[in-house]
Amino acid sequence: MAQQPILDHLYVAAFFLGGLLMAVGPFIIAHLFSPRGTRNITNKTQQAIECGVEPIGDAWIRFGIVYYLYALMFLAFDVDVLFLFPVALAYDTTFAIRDFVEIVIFVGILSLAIIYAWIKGVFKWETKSYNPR
Amino acid sequence: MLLAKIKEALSSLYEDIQETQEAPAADDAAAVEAEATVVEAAAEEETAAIDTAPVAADAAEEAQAKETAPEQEDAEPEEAEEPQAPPGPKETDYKAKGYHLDVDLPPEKIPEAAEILLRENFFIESITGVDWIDEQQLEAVYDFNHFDELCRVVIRTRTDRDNPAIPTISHIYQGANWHERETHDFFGIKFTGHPNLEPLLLPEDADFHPLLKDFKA
Amino acid sequence: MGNEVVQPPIIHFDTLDKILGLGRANSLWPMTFGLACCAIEMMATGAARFDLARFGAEVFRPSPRQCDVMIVAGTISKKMEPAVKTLYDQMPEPKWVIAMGNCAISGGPFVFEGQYGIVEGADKFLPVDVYIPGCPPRPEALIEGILELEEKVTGHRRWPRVEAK
Amino acid sequence: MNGLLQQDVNQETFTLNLGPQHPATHGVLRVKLVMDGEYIVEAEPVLGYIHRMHEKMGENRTWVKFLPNCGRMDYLSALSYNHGYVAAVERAAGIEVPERAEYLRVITVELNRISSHLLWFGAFVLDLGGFTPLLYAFDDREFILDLLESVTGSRLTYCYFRFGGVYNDIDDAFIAGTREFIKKQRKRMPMYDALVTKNIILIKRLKEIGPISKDMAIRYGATGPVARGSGINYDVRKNEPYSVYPEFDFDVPVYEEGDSMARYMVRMDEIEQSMRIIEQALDKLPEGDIKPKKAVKLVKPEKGDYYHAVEAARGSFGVRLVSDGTNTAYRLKLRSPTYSNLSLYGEATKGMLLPDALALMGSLDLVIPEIDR
Repeated sequence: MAQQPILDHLYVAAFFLGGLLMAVGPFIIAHLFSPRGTRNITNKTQQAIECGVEPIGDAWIRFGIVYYLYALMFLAFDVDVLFLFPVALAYDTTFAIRDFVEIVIFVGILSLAIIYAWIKGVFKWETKSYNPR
Repeated sequence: MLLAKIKEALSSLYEDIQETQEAPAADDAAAVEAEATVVEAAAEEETAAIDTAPVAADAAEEAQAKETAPEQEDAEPEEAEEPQAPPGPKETDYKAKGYHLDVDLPPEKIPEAAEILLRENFFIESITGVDWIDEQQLEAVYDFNHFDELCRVVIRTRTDRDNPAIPTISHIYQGANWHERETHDFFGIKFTGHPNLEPLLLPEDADFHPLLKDFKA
Repeated sequence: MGNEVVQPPIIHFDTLDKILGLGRANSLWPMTFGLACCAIEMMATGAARFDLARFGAEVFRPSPRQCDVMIVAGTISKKMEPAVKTLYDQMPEPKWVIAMGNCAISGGPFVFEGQYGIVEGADKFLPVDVYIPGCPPRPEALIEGILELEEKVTGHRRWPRVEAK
Repeated sequence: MNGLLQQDVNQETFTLNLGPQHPATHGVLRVKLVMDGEYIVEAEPVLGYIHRMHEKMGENRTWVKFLPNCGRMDYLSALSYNHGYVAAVERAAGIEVPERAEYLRVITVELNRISSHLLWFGAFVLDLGGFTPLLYAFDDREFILDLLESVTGSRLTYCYFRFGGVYNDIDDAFIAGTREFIKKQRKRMPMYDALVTKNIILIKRLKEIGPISKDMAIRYGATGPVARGSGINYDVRKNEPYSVYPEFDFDVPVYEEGDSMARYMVRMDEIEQSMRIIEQALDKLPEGDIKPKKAVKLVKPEKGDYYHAVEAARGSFGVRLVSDGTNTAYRLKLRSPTYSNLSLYGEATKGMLLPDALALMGSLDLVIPEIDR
């Protein structure tokens, strides 16, 4: 029975390798089989795509905090769902009520962030009025 | 009737032109105020229009009274010898021409005419450039029409071909902004006071004016 | 100009090229690049009745990075020419060009002495693979053009050719 | 936070090109957008990417040779442009048009208007994200294209009118096909109404979006469904009657709100009105020839300038021709409706969200070669 831990480790390593292969595989195949380089006339191949014309100005600028908050909220709930998977697996039938209450508290605290943002008006997108400079 | 109201409103622009008709043409006497120079330019331009080859639409040989002349007579007016009647807005026969009022103004009067028309809620239909190469003149034709009652007013103005300049009306009718840029593209008429008179339909660096009669590709 | 030979892939041999060619020919992704009247006929071809999806070419990608075929459908004006060149550059290899309509072939009805505004034909600056005449060409003509391109990619024609009886 | 959203522009703005090759512009229109995050500070349409010199060609082609050009300006409602040009030259040269030819012109123009509105409907809902209505609308449109192809010979760029009449007569198959189309379309419109017009997503995307006031329409010269969506009762067929339109009774849908939803509703109601006109025209179709007795060989209008406006699908299309008595035009000006409708885009989208600006652009129903001419 000494091999049992090694066998388990092998399982984990196999899964990890499979995942890695799935992720990196297409890039390797594409690199091997696709023609290298592309025909171009005014060698603008590397230029950022902006509907066929020269992009004006730079994209790295300071922008409104609102968009950052959107990203934060998504991240919060994304991680939240990540935790719900193991809880759902380990959902014990005898202590069902306890587990349920745990999940509700966990999700409740996180949704407080949403309520806070809602009150602050992050979700309201009205037309702004710009007086001509 | 809207036509009569607008005709009388536009004829008010001609008051100052009429004084110069009676007063001897002010030659180089120092003009007292800017109005006089405007008047002088208008008078010159009027006389130029009359004795040149008769252009049918705005040959003004009758008095300002309602022009009921049948169409042919309108086409080749005989050289009227009697004293020149003050040019004013002329009503044209809509069935034959497609517009109701034909107003021939000097370039400086265009913004005022546009203000009068905007007060009467006329909307701007289009601005057309015409290159009269044999008279060395560029003509700009402004079309105005009314939403509620059909009354198409055509305002013409002429500038000489060398440095054509007409004051802009894009601050009154913002729609004219593009029309003027396009007329500048095709004919080179500089609309003084226009916010950005770059080429609209032609490539950004275009310096040719394709619709001039002497344009070579 | 755009016809310098592109380096072949690291691994390439004959049967592999045939298999890849078959795959590429039957999944040509055109770029949404409608200029004028031919664009409406291109949309009609993509719609339900003439159904370009039967030949695998109904996915019209807006971004040049994800498309294989640039269907030049309409008149190329001198102001639009640099944009067309940029879009052609940004398309990854293997890429093809279909000149759809008389304007893209030779300037079409807008060529007259003293014309100052259009480029007379896409092949003045693009390596064109298939020409589809017509003003605008009927949707069936565009489908025939796609089949012509498939024959050029795979080397043989899978669909029957239309014979005039 | 509330103050943050309404503050003036203090963080950097960036310039975005809604460029010549963009699915939402339905052609090669470029809009230079100065953006403050998701909001538009300033939008400036750049034209000229498909300028095809129609007016220059008007000056070096005879009156008859310019006819094919009319079908290539606005290829969605090309017959209205044929009608505008031909009627202008007829007014200038004083050519009479037989009664039956006028009826044929009205029938084909109204069919063309329905096909143009159907394509606009499909493309507009495609802009807002719905793909299926485009396939339905194109399917209906193919029905009309077959009918018009049997009479005019082409699907899109028609050249059907001649000076003094039309060049081909309609047969019973066309009349039966048209009636059958109208019956089928009348069953189809309630489905569009239920599935798309009453769809909460579409209403949320279009209500109060892109308001165009009556005063803005006057200052920019917007006509057609864009003006009728802002409460302006202006339809060239009613205000400036031409051809045989006075003999039909149809009403002009006008909505007061002036937002994208109003413009959408105006066009959807106009499809029904056009069908009414076609039915009345088919019932009252007179017999007689479709071309003047003495064929119009040489067109030589009198010296002077003439103007004629028609109601195209997008607004009042006007032709101003200055003729110097020869058989080619001295100057031919084509007043394009979408050119004026689009000129208010800069002022209408100030401070708007980008997706709303695209909904507004779709509701203006643009055909770019008609703007650039």
